[in-house]
Amino acid sequence: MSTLTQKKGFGAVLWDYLTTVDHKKIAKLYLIAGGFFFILGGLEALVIRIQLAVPDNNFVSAGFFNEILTMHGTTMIFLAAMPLLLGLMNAVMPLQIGARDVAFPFVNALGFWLFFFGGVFLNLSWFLGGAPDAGWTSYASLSLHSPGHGIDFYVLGLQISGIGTLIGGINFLVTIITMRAPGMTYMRMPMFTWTTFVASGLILFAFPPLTVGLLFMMLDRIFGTGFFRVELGGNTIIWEHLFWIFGHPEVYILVLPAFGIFSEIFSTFSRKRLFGYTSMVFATVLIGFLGFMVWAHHMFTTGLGPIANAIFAVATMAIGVPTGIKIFNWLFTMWGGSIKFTTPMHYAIAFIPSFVMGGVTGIMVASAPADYQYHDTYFVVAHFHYVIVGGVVLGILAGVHYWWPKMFGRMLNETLGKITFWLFLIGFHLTFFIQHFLGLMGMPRRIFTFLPGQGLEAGNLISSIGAAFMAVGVIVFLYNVIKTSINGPVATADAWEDGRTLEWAIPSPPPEYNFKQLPLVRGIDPLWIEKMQNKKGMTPAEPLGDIHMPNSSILPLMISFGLFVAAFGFLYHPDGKAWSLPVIILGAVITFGSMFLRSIKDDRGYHIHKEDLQGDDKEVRA
Amino acid sequence: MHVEEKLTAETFPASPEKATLEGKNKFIGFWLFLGGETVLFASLFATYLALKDSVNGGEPSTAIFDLPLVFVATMLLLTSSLTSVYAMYHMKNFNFKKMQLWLGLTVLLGLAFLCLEIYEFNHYVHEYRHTITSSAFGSAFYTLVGTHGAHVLFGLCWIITLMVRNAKRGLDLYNAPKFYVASLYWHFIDVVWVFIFTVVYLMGLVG
Amino acid sequence: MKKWLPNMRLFSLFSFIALLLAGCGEPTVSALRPAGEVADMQYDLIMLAVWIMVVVIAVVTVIFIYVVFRFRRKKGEENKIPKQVEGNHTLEIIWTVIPILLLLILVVPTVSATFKLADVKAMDDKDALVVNVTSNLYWWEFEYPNQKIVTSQDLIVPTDEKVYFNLISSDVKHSFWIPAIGGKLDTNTDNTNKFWLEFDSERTKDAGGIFYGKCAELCGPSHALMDFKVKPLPRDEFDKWIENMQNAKAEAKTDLAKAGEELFKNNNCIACHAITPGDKSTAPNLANFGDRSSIAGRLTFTEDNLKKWIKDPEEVKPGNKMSGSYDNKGLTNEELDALAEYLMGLSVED
Amino acid sequence: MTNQTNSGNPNVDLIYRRKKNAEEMKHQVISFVLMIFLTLVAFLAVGYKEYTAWFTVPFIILLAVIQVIFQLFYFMHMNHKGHEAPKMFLFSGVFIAAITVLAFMTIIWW
Ligand code: HEA
Ligand code: HEA
Ligand code: HEC
Ligand code: CUA
Ligand SMILES: [Cu+2]
Repeated sequence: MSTLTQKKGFGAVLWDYLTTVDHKKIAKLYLIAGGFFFILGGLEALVIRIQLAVPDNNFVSAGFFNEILTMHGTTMIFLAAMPLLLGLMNAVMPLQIGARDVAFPFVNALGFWLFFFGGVFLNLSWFLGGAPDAGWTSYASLSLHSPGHGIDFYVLGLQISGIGTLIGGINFLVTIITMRAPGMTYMRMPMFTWTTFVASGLILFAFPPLTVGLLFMMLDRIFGTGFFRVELGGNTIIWEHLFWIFGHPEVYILVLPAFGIFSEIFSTFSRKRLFGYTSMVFATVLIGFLGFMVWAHHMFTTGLGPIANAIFAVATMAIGVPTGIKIFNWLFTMWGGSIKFTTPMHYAIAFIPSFVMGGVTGIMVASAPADYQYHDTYFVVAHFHYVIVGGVVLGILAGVHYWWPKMFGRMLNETLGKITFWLFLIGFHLTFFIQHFLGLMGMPRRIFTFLPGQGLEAGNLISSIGAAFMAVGVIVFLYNVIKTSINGPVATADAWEDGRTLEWAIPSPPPEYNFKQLPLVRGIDPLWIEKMQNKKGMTPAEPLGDIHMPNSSILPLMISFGLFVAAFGFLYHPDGKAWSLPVIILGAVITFGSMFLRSIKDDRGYHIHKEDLQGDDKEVRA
Repeated sequence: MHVEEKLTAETFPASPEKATLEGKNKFIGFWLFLGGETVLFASLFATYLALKDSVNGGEPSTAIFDLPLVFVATMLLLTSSLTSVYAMYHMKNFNFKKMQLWLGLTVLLGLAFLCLEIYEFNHYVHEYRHTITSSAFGSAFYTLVGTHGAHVLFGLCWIITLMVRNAKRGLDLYNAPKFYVASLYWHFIDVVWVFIFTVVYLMGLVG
Repeated sequence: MKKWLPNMRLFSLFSFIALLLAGCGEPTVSALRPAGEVADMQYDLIMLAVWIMVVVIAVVTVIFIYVVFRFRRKKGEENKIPKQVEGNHTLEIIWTVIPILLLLILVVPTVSATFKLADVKAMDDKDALVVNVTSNLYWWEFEYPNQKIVTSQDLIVPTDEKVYFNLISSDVKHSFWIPAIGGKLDTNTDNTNKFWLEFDSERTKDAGGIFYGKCAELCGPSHALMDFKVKPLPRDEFDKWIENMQNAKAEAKTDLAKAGEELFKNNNCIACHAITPGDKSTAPNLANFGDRSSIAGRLTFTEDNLKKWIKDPEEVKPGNKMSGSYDNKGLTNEELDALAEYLMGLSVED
Repeated sequence: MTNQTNSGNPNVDLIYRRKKNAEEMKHQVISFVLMIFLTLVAFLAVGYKEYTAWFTVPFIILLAVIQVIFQLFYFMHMNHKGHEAPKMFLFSGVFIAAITVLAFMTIIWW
């Protein structure tokens, strides 16, 4: 397949990707866009660290710093971490359950383009009068007070990309519910599929409150309503609740898929099945469930009263238990195994102590009265970077290294991979460990500068040096990617040789239809079972037949583009710009017109015929 | 069973909405979407409950809501739910004409409901100066009820498109799930309305 | 991977040194140097939590290190297939129950402290000291409702007794935090939050008689600079201060100060700043400005800095609400001298 | 693509199914009548001003909940098989909805 694409001209390839509904190509789009935003967010982080390297610095101005810090948080969470994970899910989950595609290929593409245009819209704020500057949490009083259009970009951009994420989540859920290969029961699904399932469920329920919150914020700012305007009887705490009802599940949306990635890696490179699979599944579901009942731990200092604080403190701590179950299960997966130290395994191993450090500080901040001290200080910054970078980013890096051969058909260089790993890991601990102490020593977060003589100099300098290490690590990774895509070794189907799950049973990269014949799943780790019985590959569950494929379409892009256009109209509407209304209408016409086209034009896909499939046989090796 | 197959009453499956994989996906996916919508409306309801007494010097809800009007609106929407059940009944019996007829009735009732709502909003604005910007209560009220109204409008457009698009084609397994899902949506709108008339109007009149 | 060991050692050594360098922070601003009942309670809770977490981390690390070294795939074992273990119920019960127990140890003091810290019933007593704190974009106002005086930027409180606070904001949300004295509470725009703090006399002395307070909620460009100072005084000195404040009159003593007073009126300063101790206004009350420990919460208290502030407040605190409200470019050096003389003389201490 | 429900003989099936559908439709009409009745009661309870709010409010909410259960289980066929996933997700949604509303009624104001 890949040879085919190479022969096409650039224009054709571009068109192919703009119109694709193939989950594997959409995965690549997510990875590229998410990777781009990760670098952007990382550069913003570097600006933060440069500004804070020494006291009273004036590398950037106060107002600009607030924009940078807001965009760093927003970009990293919404436009980098989540899309990168969605990319991995797209690439791998359908293969792991033995499906030919996701349930709604069209919607899958739509989800990506909504995310993409939302992200672009948000970032255009830099060039159109200033970025949002009220923090990624955008608390209502400050964000209503904020002049200019920064916050409007935040509201509209996140609304658009949020819808994309929501429909992406529904898509994954349905895929897992209806499209598992014969024999793939729920309790035989690989852990990454399970975590995708639970994380998607969290997306389904967490994003609507955000949607509503953003709607209120938009109405308040653009149309003068009074949800958060105290003078009209509004209440700013409503925003805080809506944001965190979304925001807390969001952090588990990020970390659960990472848990799934590590589960796969631990068992693959220990050559053992996942220890305590059942309790792992149970713990995942429990974390997801509890995740909805703890949001007010971000609001301990808001003044909700002792009863609420006590209840939420206890509920929050409870999450430590299922997470602990997971940690120990991972350790015991390795116990007695035969551990091979590949690059992905390095990340997985480093994840355990790093994440536990972040998790236990999570329990510390969950203790409400103590949180009165930690809250809004660098202690919290340290906590969440330990869980996010030590959990999610290490997870993404691990997953990318692990599945790279499957997605792109080439191996990454192991030596460079390990260099990246060490630089990143050391830089990470250097940056964030010290921040625990900075916070306790009286350093609030979101400050553009600190004054000399309060004992904060040394810690901040160390922290900034650490960030530089991470940056070099990322650059080495980019070099690795470029180098190996030119002359890297070609990957076999079972690229790591110890593969256990279905994705390793088909060629790297997989043909567009994934499985020529749906595989018969006979237990957990299906490929491993077959390998242990000295079979070459999976036993098919169906005779060879025509394969039904969905058509490509430009409509997902058009629908999203229309919203992007309309958002500009909304944004400038309160300025009394004459063109704002026509622009809104134009955008609406593009979006609804495309939706209308989609609904009246039948799209019944096409078939790849049996005969052509047989021709493909040469390419396929087990 | 294949999507493109020409079907007769005999070969038409008992649950046409789930007979193909595509149909089943739509069916499940749509239900999940409704799960999300539940939380969306809950957020709107919760906000309304938190702000309903913040009238900012304007008229309180007891003074502006009108019981008979809401009653009529409620009857219209409830009945439209029944008519759409009839439509699905005829779909299952592979009676395309009757299905269209009942769907048409549903649309008419929905339209009547919508007109009533527009009249009502207009009335509030002009009689009581109760607008979306007059108070937090106004904002919460119009956003909650308006979001529901927008759902009604969207549902109407959707059903009409389906009816027109498939008028010549008749029923098959490609469009049966679409009709089914649209009717689920319509019921869901009705479910939300039950809470709106109870929580917003009736509770608003109790004071 | 032999690389593991030296790297880990190097790393822990490095962080240890870093810690030593940093110490525990300055006694004026560090939550690790508690100087009052509330901060003590919180510090104890922090330490309890730290010990529990150290235990957790230790257990994980021990298993971790053992596993990673013991079960490496060695040369000649390339084809070894380990036993495929499904799980172990006993182990699973152990690592479910022990964390629950550890958490219970933390839960009990957490809940009890939550209620203790929120207990402001005594606030309504006649002799309880109540301070109404209003946060404003980049400055703090402290009103003593029972004593009918208002001051700003420097919070004066009596030591060794509970002081009760009503917290609210006049514009956007801020958060009131004195790290060494006790954890923070937000000043919301829509409601009053209440809590209490206690300032220990001994440790106040150790800290040099002053603590730093901070704004801990992002509130705009100068959020980082929205500092205030706390001066706890023994009860008798505090009473004296109250009395002085109540009797204070804004008087210009020297000629230069008189000129300054004129300027203060003519330049519209008076439109925002109250100079009588009982009044609230849209800017810091300057009745006792001469006794401040800093200027605008940020600059050290010197005449030059005062002139710098009046000359160009924007330079000192970006986005503050004083910038641009008067003709600061038009002020000559003489006028600045006069204003400074006048303002420095506004004092209630003898 | 998967062939789900048809039994062998389509004609027998058809008669049986028609009958079953008709029967079900009868149930639908009955539940509709019940829903109208519940609605009427709710409106009357509010229209009749004698009851205190302490009675009326919980009462009409109860009526609404009952009515919605009818809607979900009859009109939306949640009582039929094949609705396991919908049920699970809908109930999860309802659960989260409930705690959201609860929170907004207790810890939004003071
Ligand atoms: C991936 C993201 C992620 C994850 C996984 C977590 C996990 C947790 N978080 Fe964190 N958190 C954030 C991201 C995340 N967090 C972010 C971004 C913020 C800041 C937002 C902002 O304000 O901008 C935040 C803020 C935050 C706060 C608010 C702090 C404040 O603002 O004052 C709190 C308070 O309770 C908290 C708690 C927790 C807890 C208890 C966990 C638990 O899930 C951790 C559980 C894990 C373990 C405990 C370790 C393993 C367990 C064992 C080895 C068993 C034995 C353990 C014990 C007995 C303790 N987090
Ligand atoms: C997924 C989430 C995520 C990730 C990965 C990160 C990653 C990092 N974060 Fe971030 N952070 C947040 C989420 C995240 N952060 C959030 C939510 C906030 C709160 C915001 C708020 O308060 O509102 C925050 C806030 C925050 C602060 C506090 C700011 C403040 O309160 O004032 C700091 C300060 O040190 C910081 C630092 C860093 C650093 C050094 C990294 C590093 O790990 C980054 C490493 C990456 C790089 C260094 C990439 C560099 C790339 C290159 C150099 C390549 C160049 C090549 C080309 C151009 C081709 N972050
Ligand atoms: C628009 C109203 C306004 C006017 C007019 C104004 N100020 Fe201010 N002033 C402020 C505000 C607001 C602050 C607090 C700024 C901050 O810290 O963010 C302040 C702070 C100060 C401070 C520091 C107070 C302290 O407690 O540390 C001094 C001194 C001061 N002003 C002097 C003056 C003088 C002198 C003039 C006239 C030349 C003047 N102000 C005119 C609003 C005003
Ligand atoms: Cu005030 Cu930050
Ligand atoms: Cu949280």
